[in-house]
Amino acid sequence: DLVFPSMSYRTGPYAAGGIPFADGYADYFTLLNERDGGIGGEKIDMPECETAYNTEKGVECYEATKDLGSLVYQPLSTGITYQLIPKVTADGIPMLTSGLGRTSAKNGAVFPWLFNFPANYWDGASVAIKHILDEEGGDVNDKKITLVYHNSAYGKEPIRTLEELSKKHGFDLSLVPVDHPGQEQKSQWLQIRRDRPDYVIMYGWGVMNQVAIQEAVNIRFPMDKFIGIWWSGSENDVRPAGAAADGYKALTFHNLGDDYPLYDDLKTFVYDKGLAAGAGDQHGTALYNRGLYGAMLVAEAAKTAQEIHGVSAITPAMMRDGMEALEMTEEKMAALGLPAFGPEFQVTCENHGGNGFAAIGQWDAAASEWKMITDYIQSDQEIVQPLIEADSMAYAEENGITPSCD
Amino acid sequence: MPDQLIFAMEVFLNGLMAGVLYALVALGFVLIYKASGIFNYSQGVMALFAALTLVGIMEGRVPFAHLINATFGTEIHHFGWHLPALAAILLTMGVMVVLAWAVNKLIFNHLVNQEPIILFMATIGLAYFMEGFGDVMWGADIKKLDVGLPQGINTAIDEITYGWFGYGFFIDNLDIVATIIAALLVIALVMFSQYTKQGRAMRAVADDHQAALSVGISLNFIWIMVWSLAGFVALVAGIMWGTKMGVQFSLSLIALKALPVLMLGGFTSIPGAIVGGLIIGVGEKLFEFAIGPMIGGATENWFAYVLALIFLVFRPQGLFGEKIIERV
Amino acid sequence: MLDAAKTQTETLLEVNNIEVIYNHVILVLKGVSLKVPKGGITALLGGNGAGKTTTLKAVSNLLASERGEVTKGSIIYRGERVQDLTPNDLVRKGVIQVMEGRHCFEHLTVEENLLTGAYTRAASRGDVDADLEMVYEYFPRLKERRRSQAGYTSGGEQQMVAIGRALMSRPETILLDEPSMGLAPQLVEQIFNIVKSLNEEQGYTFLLAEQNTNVALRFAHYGYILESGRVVMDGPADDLRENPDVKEFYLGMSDEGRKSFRDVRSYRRRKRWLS
Amino acid sequence: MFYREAGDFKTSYVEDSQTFPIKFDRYRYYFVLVCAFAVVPFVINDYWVNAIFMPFLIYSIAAIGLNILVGYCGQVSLGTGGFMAVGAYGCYKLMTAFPDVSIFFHIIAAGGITALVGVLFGLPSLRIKGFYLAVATLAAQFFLVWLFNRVPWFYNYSASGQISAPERTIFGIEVTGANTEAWATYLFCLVFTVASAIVARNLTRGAQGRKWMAIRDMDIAAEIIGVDPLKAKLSAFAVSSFFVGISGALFFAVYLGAVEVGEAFGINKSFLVLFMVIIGGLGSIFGSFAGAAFLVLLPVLLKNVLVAGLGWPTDLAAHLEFMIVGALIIAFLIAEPHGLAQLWRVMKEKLRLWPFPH
Amino acid sequence: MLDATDEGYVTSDGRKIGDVLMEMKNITLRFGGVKAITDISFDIRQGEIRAIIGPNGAGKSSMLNVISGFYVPQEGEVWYKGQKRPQMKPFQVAQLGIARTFQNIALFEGMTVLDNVMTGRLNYMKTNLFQQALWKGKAEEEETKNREVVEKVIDFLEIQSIRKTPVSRLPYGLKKRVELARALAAEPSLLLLDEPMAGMNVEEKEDMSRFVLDVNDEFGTTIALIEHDMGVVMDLSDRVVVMDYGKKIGDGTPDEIRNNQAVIDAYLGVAHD
Ligand SMILES: Nc1ncnc2c1ncn2[C@@H]1O[C@H](COP(=O)(O)OP(=O)(O)OP(=O)(O)O)[C@@H](O)[C@H]1O
Ligand SMILES: Nc1ncnc2c1ncn2[C@@H]1O[C@H](COP(=O)(O)OP(=O)(O)OP(=O)(O)O)[C@@H](O)[C@H]1O
Ligand SMILES: [Mg+2]
Ligand SMILES: [Mg+2]
Repeated sequence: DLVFPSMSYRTGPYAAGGIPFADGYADYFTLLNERDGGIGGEKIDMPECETAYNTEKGVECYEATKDLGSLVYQPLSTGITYQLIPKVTADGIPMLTSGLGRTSAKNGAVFPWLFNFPANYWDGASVAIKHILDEEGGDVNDKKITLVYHNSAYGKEPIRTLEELSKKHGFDLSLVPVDHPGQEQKSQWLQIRRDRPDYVIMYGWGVMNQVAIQEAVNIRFPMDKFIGIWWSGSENDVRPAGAAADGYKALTFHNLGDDYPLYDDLKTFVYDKGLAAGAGDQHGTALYNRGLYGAMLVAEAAKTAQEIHGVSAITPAMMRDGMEALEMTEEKMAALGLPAFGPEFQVTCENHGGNGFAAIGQWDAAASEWKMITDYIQSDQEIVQPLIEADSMAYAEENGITPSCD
Repeated sequence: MPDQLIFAMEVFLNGLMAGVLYALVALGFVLIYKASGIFNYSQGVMALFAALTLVGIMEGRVPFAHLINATFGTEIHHFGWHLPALAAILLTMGVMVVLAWAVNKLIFNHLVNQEPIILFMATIGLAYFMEGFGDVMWGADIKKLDVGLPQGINTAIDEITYGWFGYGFFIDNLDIVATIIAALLVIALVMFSQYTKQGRAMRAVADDHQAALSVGISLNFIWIMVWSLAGFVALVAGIMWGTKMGVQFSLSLIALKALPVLMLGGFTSIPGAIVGGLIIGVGEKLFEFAIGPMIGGATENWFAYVLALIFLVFRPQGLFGEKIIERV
Repeated sequence: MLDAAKTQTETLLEVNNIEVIYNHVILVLKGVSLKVPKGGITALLGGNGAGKTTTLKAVSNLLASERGEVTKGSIIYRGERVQDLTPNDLVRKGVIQVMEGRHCFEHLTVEENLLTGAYTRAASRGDVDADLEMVYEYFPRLKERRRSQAGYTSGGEQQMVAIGRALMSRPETILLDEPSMGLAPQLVEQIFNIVKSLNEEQGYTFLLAEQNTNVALRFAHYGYILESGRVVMDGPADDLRENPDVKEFYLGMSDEGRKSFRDVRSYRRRKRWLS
Repeated sequence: MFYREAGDFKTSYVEDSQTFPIKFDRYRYYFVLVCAFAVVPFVINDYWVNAIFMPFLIYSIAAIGLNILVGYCGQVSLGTGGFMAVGAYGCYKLMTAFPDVSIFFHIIAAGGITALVGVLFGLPSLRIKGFYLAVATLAAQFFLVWLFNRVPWFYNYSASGQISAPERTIFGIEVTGANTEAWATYLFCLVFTVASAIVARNLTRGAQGRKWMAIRDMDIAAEIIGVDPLKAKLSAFAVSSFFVGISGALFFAVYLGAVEVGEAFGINKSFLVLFMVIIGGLGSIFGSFAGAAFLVLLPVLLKNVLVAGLGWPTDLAAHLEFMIVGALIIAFLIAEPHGLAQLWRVMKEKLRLWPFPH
Repeated sequence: MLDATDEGYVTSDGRKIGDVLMEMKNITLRFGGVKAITDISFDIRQGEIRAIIGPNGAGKSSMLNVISGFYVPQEGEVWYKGQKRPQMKPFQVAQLGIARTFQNIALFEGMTVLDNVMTGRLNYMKTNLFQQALWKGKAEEEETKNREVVEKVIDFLEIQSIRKTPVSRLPYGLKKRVELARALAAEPSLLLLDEPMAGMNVEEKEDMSRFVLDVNDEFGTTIALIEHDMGVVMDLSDRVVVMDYGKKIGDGTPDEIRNNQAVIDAYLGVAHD
């Protein structure tokens, strides 16, 4: 068996975000089992473990599942990621943190067991600015851009990048932190109303997203100038504000909607057989798709690993090799029934994080769905790459790691 | 007028409004504390539960659908009706009364005459239970709550103030509604507790369970009554906050915003909850406005507590709380 | 003082061989039986820890709130088993207890305290006010302090509040636990006189637990003496007053009349009926 | 029949005031210690250490600390999370500033720093009492978390805002960092836990403990018989915070290895430790252990039973887990309001009387 | 009238009463509008048993509270051992050697009898936090030493059998005795007793009287006592102060008080035997 543990959070304050991801993740593997008999003939086993987005429970989950021969972890929480970094490194199990976690893990020379393709927080910030540049005809000089962020390690991630970008492009950056959990943001939005920024970028999480969007609606901030990171871009975040949230934008590193051949297979092999995970009511949502995408990436990596090592029952170490040799191309995705579902990228030892492509989605309140409004845009590598280099090397030094790619 | 002053006025007004919303949550705490000396940790969860139930009933969701489907392999989710808000509110109220009855019957009946901290602990157990129960009953997704309350900037005020200052004030319609409701609630509750027999009995129970029993006050009845009242207040708070942020787990955390209010106003005072709310609301907003930018912002959470703490040092029972009787 | 006719009348309250256990382990009453005749004053006497309070609480059903329970025996009021009633049902039936140690509602004013006594009554405003006046007549001191918070009144004043509060419920039977404790002598006299007049004029029945044996036996019709959770002696009050043991241990009299408290300095082994 | 004081005569006051006056208890205690030190390290694996023993041991220290404050001195505090954070960040700063000093001393020093902070936030307790104080301590909780998040100096300006424990050894054996052995971290924590329990027991059985308890039971009377409330309360805050700081330091350095303040030391932590103390039993060292065990083990146990055993979906299981934990808390309180420790005591009392019912 | 000069006097049973130990001068105490004590002066002499009596609400307990520093009078001075006592916190007063019991028992309900009585010794226990944390050595030694004193008090008051019982389980009378034990354990030079015999039957009052007298006799402890049982007051006390509505209406030997018309009117009701 191939073991892909799912560290999900279907309870607690972030359950609304955790449920669709976990469902998507599970359904994809179920589909592979039902339709293809697993991967390369090996059945997939997916023990699910509830973390409630809590670091201690995360550790418990990890310890409880790691001896089952787990191939790869997707901890889905930056906190848990940090705990697991030393542990997976010591235990030799790869970990994938798409769009979250430690950004500088992109440097595989320092973090051989970590992967964070296809995009990270710094890419997100840069892509958002690129989009604004596009909107403004390439000139954002003296434009005001405000970052509303969750006042935690996660929310603070984009600040460095944005500061660099503001130097480069000449926009004014102002920072508005929101303390956890963020059910009350009057002060913040009054300030935004006074400052009249041209754009607001948001790094929010949980209830903070819903309240921010509602408050933005309340002060009549133009929704199409309000851009959230991918964790602020689910149906959950916009629905409570109703029709007024129409036009709100969010980044994404995978496609939205359910108009893909894969969904037909899912229907035949999973939903109709009553095998859907959870309540089975999350299909086609942004986070469900993220779950599918996450599962698809590791499944493809597993296939790659099987090819490299010529065995079907791969070990975590082989899995790592597979991930490091993973190549996502348009043909591959189309063959999987997910044409153009995510950016193309190729993983190498030096680059565990993809090429920093992300796209912009926009909420259509009338149709009640997210629509992609741009192609995948690459982040400003000139800015992002040096930051990653610096941070990962600092880590290497602190922990006495000699970066190597052999 | 200098801009900063105008902004400060706007912040002040919004602080008042925010304060009212905190006070709505605090009221529920006060009621129960006043009637039983129980510090009801689960008040926030009650607000969540009330809001969940309201949405569930309105949208015709099948309670425990997930559990039923998981156990019996069925696929039921909705009854297929959509109730008008008022009817749903009344039904929810009924549920809250049942809850009050159950809480009393199953928990507090067995804990008469125990120390406050034990009762507090029991409400924590209750909070745990209801958290799980609410989720199992109605699911953990975020639900939109719309009972038809207006929301968004009040244009009249915006325009008038624009005429005066050249800067239109932002006042949220929802906050205005909340203020009116809170004022009515407070007046009604004050009248009730000061001037009626049941109100007096309620205060008596808070002082001494045993003595209250000995004069024939039925703790059962009083407690079911106040827990129902608190349930009603929780429902009101749940509607207000739920409209703002969607009905979801984090709704229960609004309790944390109510605590400094409670402490400042006094655990036992209904008007104190309102006054405390206003002071906290204004205080934290103004602080964030004036000092926040200098020290990195996001100060509201802790500042509310520090503000309350400062008041307490001078008045250990809160502004309006009953004096703590110290005698030997 | 014993009115033979009265003891012949119906038994209002009957306690049959009850056992009480606190906290599941501490056995306090080991089979106590009593009979309280209608319209009588029955005294429950005994030293500290004999179980007087426990007996009263068993009757008024306040034990549950102290993690105590009646494990054996029965308590019958007006021929009906009342063990499983709630305290407020019992108050409605006309049995009210004045608890030992006052137990006032600290934060309520003296007057509000008294008014809580009328909680179970469906009386009109006027009736209640009249009763309030009656209580103030009995205890003028309370009238002076009617607006103060009970928590700030003196010990004796609180005792008056507690008794006054019970009267406000217009009960049939009052269980009085140590009414004289902490009261000035003339007030003790006064309270017992009030008890007596309530008994004689309004026909209230009293079961009172009292340490002040002297006064208690002067006013009561019948007495029970408890020791270590058992009734060791009972009889008409007058008989008890003449009993030499009672005289010595409970009334502080020796053959030569009242002893001075100074004279008991030498060590003296207690004589006990039991143990 | 064997559980009796009879025949177990004490001939001196020292003997009479020992921790386990009954012989049987004493032997059982030694037995547990021997097992903990000499047997368990040989039989446990990563899972047992990381998922159960370490959290249990570390939370026990925090619970002991909080119990001193709440259970012995009667000052309810909801600032435990914040104080644990002080311990963690203190330890981190010390570990990185003085890499050559043994981690053992860093942890003790972190406790000392926390004690100072605790005293500072304890000052309002002189005026503020009961639940008012409890809520007031939340000011400490929120402020400290905000501070550690806000001031980059505390996390050495790391890009992520997280702090990660560098590798440190004791007698050449790694106890922090990536390459630790399960038994080593376990023993390291165990030493702290046992020492904490012994110190706490010593402090609470003598004059200091009585001062605290006097303040707890009736502060006015205590003052009138000669207890200086200022000293008593602040010393309780200091000692309590000391233990809490140590547990925070261990929690960060040995258990999790990396933390972010808001997530690891948020308000939930404050409540969790308080629950442990109350469920375990206020004013009982044993209760602190019982409470920690209850709240660490029960969820894990329930999860294993419901998900692994009965095959329930994880979310339903998690919700049910909440319900069961909540219901059990209530059930225990109803059965015995004074906590597991008291339940245990009543059981022993019954045992002592056994086979007679009373 | 006793010959109450500064040198003291001799009581009827031949005990020598010494100097003035404590003197209250013109004490006035108000609570908002309520005047609890109005301009009262009296003294307590070394070695005597001084009773304070008066109707309920007269201000007796308040007077004890003034002495123990819990209430701060608006006017008046407290002199102790020949010196004016500065404004003090209650615990400082306790450290001067003044111990007391309370009208509404103020025991530490969560502790055993032994621990409660041990709290009486707190002012004698000086080891610091670190020594106590270690226990072995200084702290243990001190504990044992003080335990011996306490055991003597426990023997003296005959409460050996309940040593390890939590006080919350004790009946009222025993609690009073434990409270006395706690006060005695402090080996005070002045002992204040607020209604020590309330809620006791004659036999128990006799016991209690014996203890009070023995303390006074054996240790020479000065005692101030509030009591409503006139038998006890008249038999035990050397001198009596009578208060009514916050005012002093009498002061003198029991015999004088017994026959004081004002006292009879306000308090005794009838002349007491
Ligand atoms: N809540 C309780 N828990 C445990 N034991 C108790 C409790 N209440 C009373 N007791 C015990 O029960 C026995 C009888 O107590 P009770 O209060 O009935 O005595 P009493 O006759 O009223 O004495 P007193 O005259 O002192 O009031 C005592 O030994 C006491 O220790
Ligand atoms: N802290 C306080 N606040 C307000 N009033 C008080 C306070 N303490 C005492 N009093 C009032 O002062 C008066 C004297 O009270 P005190 O307790 O001294 O009476 P006492 O002589 O001891 O009476 P008793 O014999 O009934 O105990 C009472 O009327 C009481 O209500
Ligand atoms: Mg009694
Ligand atoms: Mg008094």
